[in-house]
Amino acid sequence: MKNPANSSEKSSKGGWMSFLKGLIPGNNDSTFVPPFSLSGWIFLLAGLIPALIVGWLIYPMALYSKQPQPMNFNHVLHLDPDVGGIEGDTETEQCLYCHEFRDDGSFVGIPRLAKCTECHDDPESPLGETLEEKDFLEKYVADEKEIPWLSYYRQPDCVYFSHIAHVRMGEMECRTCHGDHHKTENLPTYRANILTGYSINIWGKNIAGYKFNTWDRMKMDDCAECHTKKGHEENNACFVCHK
Amino acid sequence: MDSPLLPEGVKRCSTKAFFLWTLPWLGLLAWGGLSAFLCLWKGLNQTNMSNIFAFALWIVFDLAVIALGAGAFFTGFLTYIIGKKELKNVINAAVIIGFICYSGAIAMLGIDIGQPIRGWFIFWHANIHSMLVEVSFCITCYLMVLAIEFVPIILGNRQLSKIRELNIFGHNLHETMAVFAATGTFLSFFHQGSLGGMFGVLYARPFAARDGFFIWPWTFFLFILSAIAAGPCFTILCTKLTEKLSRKKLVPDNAIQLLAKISAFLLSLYMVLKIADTLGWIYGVVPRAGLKFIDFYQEGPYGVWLVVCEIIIFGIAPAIILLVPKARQHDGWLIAACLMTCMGIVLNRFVFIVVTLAIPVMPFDRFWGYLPTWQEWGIAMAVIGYGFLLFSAAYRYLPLFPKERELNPVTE
Amino acid sequence: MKEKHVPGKRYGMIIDLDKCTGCGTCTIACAAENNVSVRSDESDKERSITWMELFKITNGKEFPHTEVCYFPRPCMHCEEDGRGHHQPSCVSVCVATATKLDHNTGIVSQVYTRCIGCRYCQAACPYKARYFNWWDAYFPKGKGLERYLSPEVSPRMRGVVEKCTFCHHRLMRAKNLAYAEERRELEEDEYITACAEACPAQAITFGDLNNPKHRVSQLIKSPYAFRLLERLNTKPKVYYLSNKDWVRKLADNYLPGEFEKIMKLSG
Amino acid sequence: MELNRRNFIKFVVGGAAGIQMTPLPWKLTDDIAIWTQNWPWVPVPPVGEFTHVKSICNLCPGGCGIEVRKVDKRAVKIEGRTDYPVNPGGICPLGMGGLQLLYNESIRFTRPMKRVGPRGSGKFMDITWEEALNILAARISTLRKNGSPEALAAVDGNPIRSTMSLLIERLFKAIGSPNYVRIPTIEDTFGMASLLMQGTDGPMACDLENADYILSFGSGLSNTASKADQWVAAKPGTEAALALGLCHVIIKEGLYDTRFVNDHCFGFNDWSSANGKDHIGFKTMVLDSYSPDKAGQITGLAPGDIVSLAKEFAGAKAPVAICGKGKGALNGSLYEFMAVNSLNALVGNINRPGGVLVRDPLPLNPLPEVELDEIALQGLEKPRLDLAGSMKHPFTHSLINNFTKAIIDSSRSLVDTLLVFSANPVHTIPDGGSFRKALKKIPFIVSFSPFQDETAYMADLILPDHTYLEKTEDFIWPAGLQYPLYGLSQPVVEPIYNTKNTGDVILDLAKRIGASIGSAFPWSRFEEVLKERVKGLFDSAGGLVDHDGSTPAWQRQKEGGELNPDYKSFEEMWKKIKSTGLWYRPVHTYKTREVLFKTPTGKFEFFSSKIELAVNALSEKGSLDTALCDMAISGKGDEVFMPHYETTKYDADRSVYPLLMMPYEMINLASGWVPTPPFLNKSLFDTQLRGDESFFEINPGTAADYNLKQGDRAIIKSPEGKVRARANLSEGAMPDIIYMPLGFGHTAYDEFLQGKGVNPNDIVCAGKDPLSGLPVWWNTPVRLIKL
Repeated sequence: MKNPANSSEKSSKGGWMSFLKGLIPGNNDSTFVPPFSLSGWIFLLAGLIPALIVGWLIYPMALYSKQPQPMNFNHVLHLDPDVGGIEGDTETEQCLYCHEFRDDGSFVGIPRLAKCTECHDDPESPLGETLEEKDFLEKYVADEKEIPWLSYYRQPDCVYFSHIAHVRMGEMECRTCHGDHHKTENLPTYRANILTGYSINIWGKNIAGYKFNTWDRMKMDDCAECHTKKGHEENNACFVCHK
Repeated sequence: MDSPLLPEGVKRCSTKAFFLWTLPWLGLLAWGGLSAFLCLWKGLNQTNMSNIFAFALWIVFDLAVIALGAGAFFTGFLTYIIGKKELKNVINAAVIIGFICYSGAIAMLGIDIGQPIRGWFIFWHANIHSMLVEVSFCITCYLMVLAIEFVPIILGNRQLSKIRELNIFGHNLHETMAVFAATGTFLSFFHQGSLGGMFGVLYARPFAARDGFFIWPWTFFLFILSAIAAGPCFTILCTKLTEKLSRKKLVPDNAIQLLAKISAFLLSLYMVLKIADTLGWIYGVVPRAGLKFIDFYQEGPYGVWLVVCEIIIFGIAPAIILLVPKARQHDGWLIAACLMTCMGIVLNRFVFIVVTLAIPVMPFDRFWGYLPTWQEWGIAMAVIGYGFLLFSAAYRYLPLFPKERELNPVTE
Repeated sequence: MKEKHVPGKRYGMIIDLDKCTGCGTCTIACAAENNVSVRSDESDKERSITWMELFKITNGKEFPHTEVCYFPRPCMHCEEDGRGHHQPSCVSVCVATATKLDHNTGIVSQVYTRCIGCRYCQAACPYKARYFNWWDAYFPKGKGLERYLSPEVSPRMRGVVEKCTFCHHRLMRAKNLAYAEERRELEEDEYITACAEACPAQAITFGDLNNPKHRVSQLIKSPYAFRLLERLNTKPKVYYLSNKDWVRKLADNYLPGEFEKIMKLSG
Repeated sequence: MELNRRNFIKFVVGGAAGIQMTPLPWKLTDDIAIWTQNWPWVPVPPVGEFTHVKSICNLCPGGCGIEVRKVDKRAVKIEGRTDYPVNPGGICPLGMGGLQLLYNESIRFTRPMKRVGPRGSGKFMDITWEEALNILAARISTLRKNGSPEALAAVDGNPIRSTMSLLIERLFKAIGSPNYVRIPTIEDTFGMASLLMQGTDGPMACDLENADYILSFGSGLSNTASKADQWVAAKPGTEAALALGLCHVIIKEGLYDTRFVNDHCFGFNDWSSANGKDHIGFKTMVLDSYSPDKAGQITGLAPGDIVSLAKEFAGAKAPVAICGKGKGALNGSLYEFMAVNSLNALVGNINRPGGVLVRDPLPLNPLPEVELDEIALQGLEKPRLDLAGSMKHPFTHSLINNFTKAIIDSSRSLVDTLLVFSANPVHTIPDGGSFRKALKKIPFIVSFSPFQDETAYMADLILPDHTYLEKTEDFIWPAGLQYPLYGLSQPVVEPIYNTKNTGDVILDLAKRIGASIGSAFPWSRFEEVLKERVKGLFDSAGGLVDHDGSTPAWQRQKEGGELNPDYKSFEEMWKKIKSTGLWYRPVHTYKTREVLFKTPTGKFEFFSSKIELAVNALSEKGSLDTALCDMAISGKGDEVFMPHYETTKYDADRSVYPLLMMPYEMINLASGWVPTPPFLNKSLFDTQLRGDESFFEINPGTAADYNLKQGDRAIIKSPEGKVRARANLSEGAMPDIIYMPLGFGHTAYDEFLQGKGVNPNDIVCAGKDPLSGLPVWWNTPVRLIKL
C-alpha cells in the first residue's frame, strides 16, 4: 500500500471536498481550526440542542393524537356519599359497582348505557343543570344509544387480561394499574399513539419510559415485573397474556 | 471522463466500455429492486415458498454466498494472524468479496423474513438457544468488521487519499487491521459453524439431524471446514476472472498457489470428515429414525446423484487436482478445480436446505415440489449483479491488487 | 433462578382413529373457533392454513380389500426432549422467543406479534403443524365476513407463523368462570378444545395427562395408544388410538421387519 | 464563527448525537414494529358480553341442536348442543360453518328485488316488500281469473312434514294448483317402502343404539364406510340383489325368525288367492333367483363373501340393515329399500329394541280444512304435470324430473309462474341440466331463497327469506330418531338485512290475493301457525321440553327417571319450547305386532297387496305389459309385487359408454340448496379439489386402461353432456365406476364457490326408478377421454 503521508499532497481540484467547499462562501482551507474551538462548540451545540428539543418535546407532541371524550363524567360526584353516590367498604368495591364482573367472570370495562340508566332511568327528569347531563339524556338515554367512550386502558387486541384473576383472586387494588382515576372530576383528553393506536396510558405517559407510579405504564414488562415480584413467575408464560 | 478517480499508473478500460459492462448488472439490480418492492409491499406470497418449503432459493443463496465469502476471513486470518505476507496481494480482493457476500446475504434475509420491520426482534428478544440467533449476531457483527476492513481500501482511492485526515484515518485503521482480522475470524468461525448447526440441530428432521457422536450437532465443524476450503477457491476464481477480463496478471502466482495449496489440504480434510459424517449418518441417525439411506433419495429430482456429485465429483475430484502441484499450477486445472469446489459447497448447502424440507417425515405424507418465482430469482440475481458491480467498481477505482502496477508496467 | 415447583398440568389429547370418520368437523370447528383466515383458494394445501389438518391413509391393498383411515393432526405440543436437547424442536430454534413451552400447562404457545416470520420453526417441525401467513387475512370489503370473528383470539397479520394452541383461550375462559365461582381448580370437562367438543364421533378426548382421573390419562395407557413419529423423540402430547396394526405402523417409520418385531414383543 | 466544512460537520454530528440522546429513534423503531402488529387492515373483533342462544340447524334435514355463542349482537361461533337428542354435543362440518352463510353479503339477497337485465344476467333492481308482494299477488290473481290456477307451480325443498312446507302446500291448494312439487329425498323412498311393506307412510327409524350389528347398504366411498366392521361394496344399483342374496342364504340355512315370518308376515311362503290363483312366495322367489353365485354375478362380489356376511348378520343378536345413499338428500331405489327391509323382517328385527321401528306421526294439530272456491276446485281437478300420485306412480308424492320433462316437452308454457322455496333445482336435481332448460320456458320465476343461488339468479322476482339463524321454524322428527321429537329454531340474531320469514310472506301474500285464499290463512304471523300446530303436542299429554343432555333419554327411561311433563299450561310449554327449542317424548311405544301393520293383510307384506292393486288397476286400462312398462317395471310375474332386483335399463349404448358414473355426497361439502361455507374448503383434500378443478375417483386398474395417472385431466362424457375433471386414483373405488362428488360446479355465489369443480348432475342421465318413478341418478353410463 501507498504510504499515506506521501500521497497526501494538497490538491484543490476534484473530489467531494472541493465540492463541499464550493458550497460554503469564504472558505479558506489554509486556516487551521483546532478541532474544539469555541465556534466548533457552538456549531456542535447548534446541532445538538435543536435535536434534543425535537426529540424530547416536539416528537412526543406530534406522536400522540388528542381526542376529547364524547361527554364528561365526574367520578368524584358518583362516589360522593353526600349526594347519594355509590358506597362500598373498599374503594375496589365502589369501582366494581359499575365496572363489574359478569357471571362468566369477564369484566365489563366501561359500563354500558344500561348500567347508567339503572339509576338515571327517566329521560324526562334532568339530573342536574350541567350541559353534560343534558347531553347525556338527550343524545344517549332518549335514543338508547351507547356512549362512544374512549378507553384509556384498553390493551391491544393481542393481549388477554383477566380482571377477575387480578382483582378477586389476586386481591389487587384498582388503583395499582389505573391510578387515581376515581378521584377525577373531569375526564382527561384521550391521547393515542398515531402510529400504533395505543392509548398513552398503556404505553407510558413519559416518553422516556420512566415510571413514577405503578399505574404510569401498563406494558408487558410491567406485568412481568409484578408477577415476578409477587412470586407468580408461572404467569409470565407467553399465553397467559397473549392471545 | 472518470480518469481522476482511477488508480495511478494502471490501465483501465474507457468509461464508455465500463458503463456498457455495468449495464447487465444494473439490469439484474433493477429486476431485484422490483422483486424486493413486490415482496415487501405485497408479502411473501410473491414467492413460491410454502409451508413445506419454508426455506428455499433465498436461503440457499444466503448460505452459499456466506460460505463462498469465507475467503475474506480466512485470508485475513492467514495474512494478519498467521503472517503469510504473500497473501497481502489478494487480501483486498478477498475482503471485498466477503463484504459483497455478507451484505448481499443480509439484504436477502431482510426480505426473506415475513416481518422485516420487526427483524430487530432477533437481537432484542433473542432466544439464545437458537442457532439462527447466533448466526444473525455473528454475521451482523462480522459485516461491520468487513465494512471496517473495507474502509481503508476505499480510502486508498486516488482522490480520497488526497484528503489528509482521511488518509491518516485510513492508515491508522490499516495498522489495526490485525485486530479486526482476529475479531472477524472469531465471529466467522462461529457463524459458519452455526449455519451448519442450524440444520444439524433439527432433531426431528432425520435428513439434517446430526447427533449421537460426542458433539452435537457435528455439522457445526463440517460447515466451518467446508467454508474455509471453498472460500479461498472462490477468491481465486474471482481474481482469475478479473485477470481474464482485464487481460492482465494481477496477483503473483505464489499467492494464488498458496491459497490453492491451503484449500487443497482443507478440502481433503473436509472430504474425509464428510465421508465419515455421511457414514455416521447412514448407520446412526437414519436407522434410529426407522429409515434407510435410500429413503431420502427417492423423491422427485432428488436422487443418489446428489451424493455422488457432492462427494465424488465436486469433492474428491477437486481435492486431488488441488493436491497435485503440477495440476494446480496449470491455470485450466486450477480454475476447474476451484469451480468444482465452489459448486460442491453450493450443492451441499442446497441439499441441507431444500432436500431436508422436501423429504416428508411422516410416513403417510407426500413429497411436494417447488420452483422459485421470477421474484425469487430477481432477488437472488440482484445479489450477483450487485457483486459484479461492486467488485468491478472496486477494481476500477480502488487499489485492489497492490502488485498490479508492478506486474503491468504502463509502457506509454 | 429455579421456578418454584407447582404440580403443573400437562394438557394433552387422544384421538381414537377407529372412531374418526374423517368428516372434517374438527378442522372447521378449529378454524371457526380460532379466527383462521379463509382464502378463496384453499386447495393450495402448501399455503393454506388448517391447524387441525386431516390426512387420509390407506392400507394400500387392492379393491375390495382397501381400508381407509383418517388422521387428524393438530399441533403435537411436544415436550422437552429426553436427550438433553431440552425443548420442543420448534421452540429451541425460534429466533425471537415467539414460541415457548409453558411448563404449567404443557402448551406450546405462539405469539404472533412477536414472530418475525423467519419460518425456521416450520423447518424444524416434522408434523407440518405450523403455518405461515403468506397473505393478509382475507376479509374483503363489503362482504361483512369479519362479523363472525371471535374476540377471544387475535386475528393474525401476514408474515407470521401460527399453529394450534389447544384453544388456549378456552382455558382462560374456563379459569375466569372458575374464578367467578371462587374456585382455582378446573373440572375435567370445563376446558376442552373446540375440535374435541365438535367431533360428532366423539373421537377426540382432551384433558390433563398429569391427572390420573382424567379420561385422557387413562386412555393413553391402552396398548393401542401411540404417538406420531415417536422415534424422533419429540414427545408429543397428542396420542392416537387404533387397534389396526397397519394404522399404527403408518404412524412412524420402521425398517423392514422392525414393526413386526415390536408387535411380537408386545404380544 | 463561520459555517465552514468543519463546522458543518460538527453541526451534523451534534444533531445526530443529539437525536440519539432523545427517545425519538428508539421509540420510533419500536412504534413502527408495533404498527406492524396492528395493521389497520387486519380486523379487530370487538369485545363484549358473551351470551349463548339455543337453536336448531336447518342446513340439512338432520335438524341438529346448535348453541350459538354471541358477543353482544354478533354471532361468533356455532357449537353442537349437548342437550339435544339428535346430536349430543357433536355437529357436522356444514353446521359448523353456518356463520359464513349468515355473514356473507356477497352470497345473500339483502332485500326484495326484481329483475331488470336479461334473465340470468344477475341484474336486479331494489323494490319494496309492498311492491314485490303486490306484483306476485296480482299475477296469481290474474291466473285464477283466467281459470288456469294450475299454471302456478312450486318447487319446495323445505323438510317434509315441516309447517313451512305444509303452509306452501296449503297455499297451492287454496289457489287451486296441483303442481306443488317437492325435491325428492330419501324420505320419499323410505316412506313408500314402509307404506308397501308395513302399511304406514311414516318415516322409518332404526334403534341404532341398541343394535349390535349394523349392515349399511349405503354407497361405497363414504367416510362412514371406512369405519364399518366389514365393507361390502356392490356395483351401484345392484344393492337389491345383494340384499336378496343375503336373504337367500338366511332362508336356505334356516337362519330366519320363523315365528315372526309365520305369524306376522304375508307372502313368505307360496300361497293361493281367494280366486284360486297360485302365487309364489318370497321364499321361493329368493331361493330360485338369488343364489350367492347369481347375486355375486350381479353385484360383482365373491359368493363366499355373501354367504359369510349373511351368516354374520343372521347370527347377531340385534342385527339391522339400513339403506340409503349418501347423506339422504337424494332419493333411493324403492325395490332396493324393500329388499333391504326384507332382511330386517327375516331376522324378525322389526319393532323391537335394536331394530327397525315403525313410527306414528307426531301428534301435531292439523291445520283447519281449506274451503275451496270454484276456481280452486277446477284447478285441482287438472292432472299434475309430474304424474306423481297418478295410476302410473301411485305411491309417489312428487316427481321433479317428470315435471321438468313435461315443461320442456310441451310446445306451450305449461307453467306461467314458478315459486321456488328453499331449493336450488338448477344445481341439485340429477337431470343432466334439464331444469335450467325448463326455466327458460317459464315466463315468471319467483325465488324465496336467502342466497344468490343458480335458480334465484334466473328469477324475475326475489323475495328473500331469512337465513336459519334469523328465523323461527320447526323440525319434525328427524329421520332415524327412534322417539318423537319436535324442534323449533329461534332467531339467533336480529335479521341483518331487509329479509322476511317466508312463512310470514305467504300469510301476507294470501291476504293480498284475497277471497277464499285470504280466509284460508287467518293467522297474522307464521309463529301463530307453529303455535297452533304445537297445541296438538300439548293435547297429546306428555312429552318433555327440556333435555338433560348428561344422561341420554333412553337411559333415563331405563332407569325409571322422571318423564312427566315439566309444564302446566300450553302457554308455559310454548314459552319453554321457544327457549329450549325442543319437545320430545323419549319413549318408543312398541305396539304389539298384531296392530302394528296397517297393510291390507294386517301383516308385514313381503308380497305387497298395494302394488298388486295398483298394477291391476292400471292394467285394466290396457294390458298388464303396458301397465308394467308405464310403471317402469321390468320384472315379471309375482316378483313385481315383491322386493326384487331390477336390471338397470340404459338408454345409452354401453359399448360407447362402458363406464358408470356415480355422483356421491360428501359430508364436508354442501350438495343441497345451501351453499358451502368457505371454511369447508379447508377440509377438502387436494385430491378432491385443486384450484378450480375437481377430481373424480377411479380405481387404479381402470385408470390404467385409460392410461390415466394421478391428477391427469379427462373428459367424462355421457349422452347428456360432458364435464372435465382430474383423476384421483383410489384403491377404494370399484373398478369401472367413476365417482364424482356433488356440490362442486356452482355458477352462482362468490369466489369461494363459483367455478370450482364440476357438477355431476349436469351429465346424469336419470332413468326412472321402477314403480316409484323417482330419478335413478346413481349409474349414468359414461366414457372417459384422456386429455
